[in-house]
Amino acid sequence: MSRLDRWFEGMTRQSARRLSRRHWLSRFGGVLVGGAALPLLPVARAADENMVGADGVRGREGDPARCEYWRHCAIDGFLCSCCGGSHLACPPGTEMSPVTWIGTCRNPADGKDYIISYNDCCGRTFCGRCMCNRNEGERPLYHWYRNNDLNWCSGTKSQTYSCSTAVLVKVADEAQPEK
Amino acid sequence: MSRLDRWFEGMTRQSARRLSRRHWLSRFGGVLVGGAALPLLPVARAADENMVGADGVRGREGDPARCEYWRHCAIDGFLCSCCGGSHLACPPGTEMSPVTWIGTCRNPADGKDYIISYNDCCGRTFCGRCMCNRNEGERPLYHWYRNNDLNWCSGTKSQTYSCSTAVLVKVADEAQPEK
Amino acid sequence: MLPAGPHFGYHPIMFSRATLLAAVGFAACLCSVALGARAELPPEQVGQVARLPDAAGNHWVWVPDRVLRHSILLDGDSGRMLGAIDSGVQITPKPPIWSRARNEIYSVDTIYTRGHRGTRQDFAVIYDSRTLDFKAEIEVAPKAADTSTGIALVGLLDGDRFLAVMNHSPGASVSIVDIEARRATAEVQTAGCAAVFPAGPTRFGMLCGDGTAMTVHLKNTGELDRIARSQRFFDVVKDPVTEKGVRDGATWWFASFEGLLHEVDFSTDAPSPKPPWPLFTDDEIEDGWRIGGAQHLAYHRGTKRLYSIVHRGGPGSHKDPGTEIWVYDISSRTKIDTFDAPNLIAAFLGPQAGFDATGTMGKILSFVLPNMGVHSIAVTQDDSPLLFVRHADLGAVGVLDAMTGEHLREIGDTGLSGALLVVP
Amino acid sequence: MLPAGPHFGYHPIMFSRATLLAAVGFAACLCSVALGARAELPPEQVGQVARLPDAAGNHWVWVPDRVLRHSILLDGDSGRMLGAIDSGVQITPKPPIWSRARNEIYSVDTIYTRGHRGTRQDFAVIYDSRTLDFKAEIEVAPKAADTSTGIALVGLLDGDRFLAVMNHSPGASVSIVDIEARRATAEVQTAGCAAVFPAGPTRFGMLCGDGTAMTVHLKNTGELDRIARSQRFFDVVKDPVTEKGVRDGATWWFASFEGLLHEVDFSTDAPSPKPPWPLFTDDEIEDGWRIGGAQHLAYHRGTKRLYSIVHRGGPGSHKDPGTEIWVYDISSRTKIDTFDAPNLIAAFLGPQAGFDATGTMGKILSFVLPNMGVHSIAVTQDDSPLLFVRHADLGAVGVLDAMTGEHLREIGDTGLSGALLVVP
Repeated sequence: MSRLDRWFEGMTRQSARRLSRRHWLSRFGGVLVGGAALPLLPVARAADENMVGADGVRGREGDPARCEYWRHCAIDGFLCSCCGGSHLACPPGTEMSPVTWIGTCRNPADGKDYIISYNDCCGRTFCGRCMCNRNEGERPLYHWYRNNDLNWCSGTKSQTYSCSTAVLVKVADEAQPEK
Repeated sequence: MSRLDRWFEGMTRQSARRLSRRHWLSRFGGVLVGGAALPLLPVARAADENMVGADGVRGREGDPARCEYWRHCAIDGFLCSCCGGSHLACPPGTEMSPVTWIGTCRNPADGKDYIISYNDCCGRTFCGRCMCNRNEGERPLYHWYRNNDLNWCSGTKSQTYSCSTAVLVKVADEAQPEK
Repeated sequence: MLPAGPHFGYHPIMFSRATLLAAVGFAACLCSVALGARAELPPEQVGQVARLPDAAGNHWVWVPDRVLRHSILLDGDSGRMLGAIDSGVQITPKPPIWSRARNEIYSVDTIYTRGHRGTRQDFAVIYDSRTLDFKAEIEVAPKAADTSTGIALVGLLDGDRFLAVMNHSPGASVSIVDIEARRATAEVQTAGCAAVFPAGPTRFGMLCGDGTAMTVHLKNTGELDRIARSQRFFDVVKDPVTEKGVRDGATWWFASFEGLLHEVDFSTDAPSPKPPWPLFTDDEIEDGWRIGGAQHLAYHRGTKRLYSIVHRGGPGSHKDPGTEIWVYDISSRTKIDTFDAPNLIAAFLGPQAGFDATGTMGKILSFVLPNMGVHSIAVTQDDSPLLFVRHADLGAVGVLDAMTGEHLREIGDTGLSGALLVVP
Repeated sequence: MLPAGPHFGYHPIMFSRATLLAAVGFAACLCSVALGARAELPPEQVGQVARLPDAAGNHWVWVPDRVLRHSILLDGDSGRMLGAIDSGVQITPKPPIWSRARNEIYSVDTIYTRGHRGTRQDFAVIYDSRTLDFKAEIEVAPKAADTSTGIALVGLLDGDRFLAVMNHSPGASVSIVDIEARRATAEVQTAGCAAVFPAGPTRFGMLCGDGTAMTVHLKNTGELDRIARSQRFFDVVKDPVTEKGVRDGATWWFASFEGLLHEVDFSTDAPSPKPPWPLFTDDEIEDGWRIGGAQHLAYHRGTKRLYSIVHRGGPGSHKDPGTEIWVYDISSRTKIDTFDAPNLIAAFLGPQAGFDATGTMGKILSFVLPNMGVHSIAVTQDDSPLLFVRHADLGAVGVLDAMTGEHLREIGDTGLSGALLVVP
């Protein structure tokens, strides 16, 4: 098999693995978040050059605009960092939902587990960028606050879903209870 | 270069040529219309087996569910034949627009030029299948009845666009005047 | 709307292969005559609109799409699209529900008075199932739950009179709609429980966050009669059951993350769970086999066959697609077959890249590109059932013989994104 | 809405590279301290919402999407998305129009009162350009024209007071909206003419089906003053001009299918067309070079440079994308440069397939996969202008140095489908 074959197959294999972890709308999202745009950004460069990014975490796990960001362990949606906001702020013109689901994610920099609140940004239609779905400790619909399938735009003026944030609430008393 | 390379490159080259002729929404349309579904249909089989299809035309040029169908020489939209209708009938639940743009297409079976009326089917959102765009004799916006960019859902209850038909009006007095 | 004309071959009423073949033959001879005579093709009638047959086909399936905001109806035999029902503005359209008794289709839609702005309103919208024309709308509480799967959020109870709509605002409740009276009759408070599992003309089940199940009993008026809870039968933290259950009468089956199949009988006052049994042997668990996907279970009542999408993965992989579908006989509680999920990449790329997915290029791609597996399955309930499969991110639907697992066909160009497959 | 917090680095106000670098440095040192002290990360504030800078950036561009039904705003320097404005239900969103004078954004939307059903209503919607919050809506005649490009359908006249909206129902007319008074002031009958080409505070041009141009003059009240027609200057059948014109003051340029550039001066009472000049030499025409695409022309006022997407093709290829962009000096009427359109396939596939489009895999794909070319271009009007390019079916935007043609970057993951690129 020629090198091109291997390149091509490698690409598709990798892509398939990624895709298999992707979720709804990821057709125009992407697991290695942000695609062509991000490498131009200092933060992404930080990742590539293995510099220390947000929260003092090295590489992609420290980059809030990538699916691998350590806080994204139970997220499902478009990353607001790619939509005009950040992992802490909604894009202009949207409203952050006061209620949401949570995850318990370990910060590789300090080895501590933190409660992460994935508040949705609401009032505009799908951002459509940087789709990311991870389900560590995610639970079915009846276990509301651990479920990431739900449209959590509740208690907002509009319930249209645009993107999701990853806000640090506090240190977790215990590691992710749900396996 | 291995055979796989050539296949792959051939595929993408071909695809690129096709894509370059495609128009809006063709991301989920397709120039070889209908994709995997059609070859299971007698009409499509007719095409593959080079049997005579509609209007007595052989192969794909005789298949109303393919972009190559001879009547589609100036169409732009989803083919109703792939959406629950046909080249003459709108899908259930939609309404055919009484006004429309026209094309002048040559029937390869009898060598005659016919006026084709591409009435839009309206009242449902994008069908999303069998996108097809050809612009033989197509003209800019100010030349209304020869323009296929316009949403021609006018004089219908709703102006949401679903798909387009290709109804034969009459023999043309002259060949396509617009080049 | 004008009635459908006499046109052959493409008329949805005539989607049977036989008729189509006849049609083609007819067209062919017509033309040869025409050609012989060198006659012009005759002018054609404008304004025709297709109709569906009076009765829904056995091999039809709804395919909802999150981005196109509609559900398309496909014929699994011909691979053709028959029509579509639009949805409102939400993450996932709630799939249309077919009432054979009333020849109606029900769709619960969330809309905003200004498109993406304005005031939210929710409606149970009623369509004629033969023309797909709008018939009526019933306003419901503007808080219908919206999820990325759309599974188990709306249920039409037996008898086709009462529609149960799950609410999340963020408090949980269920709205009851009387289809006959065309009005909402009740809002049942269901704190701590979720999803709607129809189990009779006036009852439906739910799953609860404390590891119990609940039965909601309605009066004949559609008002709440009473609520009854089961004992705790699963551990929400250690090994929860998914809400993607399958039904036979008043019995529902739910699979747990770790592969236990729980049977719950909703025919009694309170739900009575039966002891669960394992879908995987210790060796299979050792090898990492797990359930997973979106709509990962399907059930054929006639043969009591359970279909389950499986993959190899660890904790947190419960939404991953699977490349195998394991078939179980529910009565004997044994695995009886293993189906391979089709590789849908060629069917997905073909229409976009401009090649025939069933031709050489399709075969090459299916060989070169790894199988991404499927997230969802659905089985028809007739005697020669079809198994439909779908990957949430590929615009293609696979059609298998549900008895043999044979890959019958792939239907391409079926949209952009969505997890559900619903047999009318 | 809460004000944006003090958070660094991701705040849209701070999208300059310098600030971002500073931000990263800041974050880095903060953390090393934190790590040194082994302190926990502090709780963070919920409810922050980003704002845009008070003034629009020179290198921003709107990218409308037909399927997602919104237009996203991109920063061509950082490649970041800054925000989005939703549209209504139509084939193509009409691109948002920016008023620097009023710090407002205007979007003409078509909606239906029940989402995809109900009564049609059209609105000129007003947003605050710093918060992107909804401010007001002005109802207009429910017949705004809708096309697959969205080009030249709405125009904000100089002075930012009057908005002209092209109607098609199917009769042609133009609705005039007074943004100051927040009301529609007139509907001008424009039978036989189409598109809106602003040419002053109270005038705009149109192109007509008889090969003429027309100027619509308004009174200061926004009512129709008079209409004036030019003589016939192009042949609609033999060699029509496209409606994708470019502007400098009261002058508009239009290219014909066969490659003649027509200049029309709308500063006089009636439009005065100048003699056209050829964009192609006989040899180039011999080689099959033609104009083509969707938004196939762009113009930089400061340097009087005209950018034109070209391809090799025949009649009927006037909507085909091109792999080359030819640069002309309008004053000397000479071709001065040739830019290669970037191959956007890697930038488009990268985010979907999970590889870094700027890495090895991206380079391989760009090499292996043929360049599909671009349908649309737009140039910024500052002194170091950027040229944005787009293929209608690839979710990626290319950014070129408009002076040198250097490929600066490709922005991926920018949507699904659309032909327009609009510099605010």
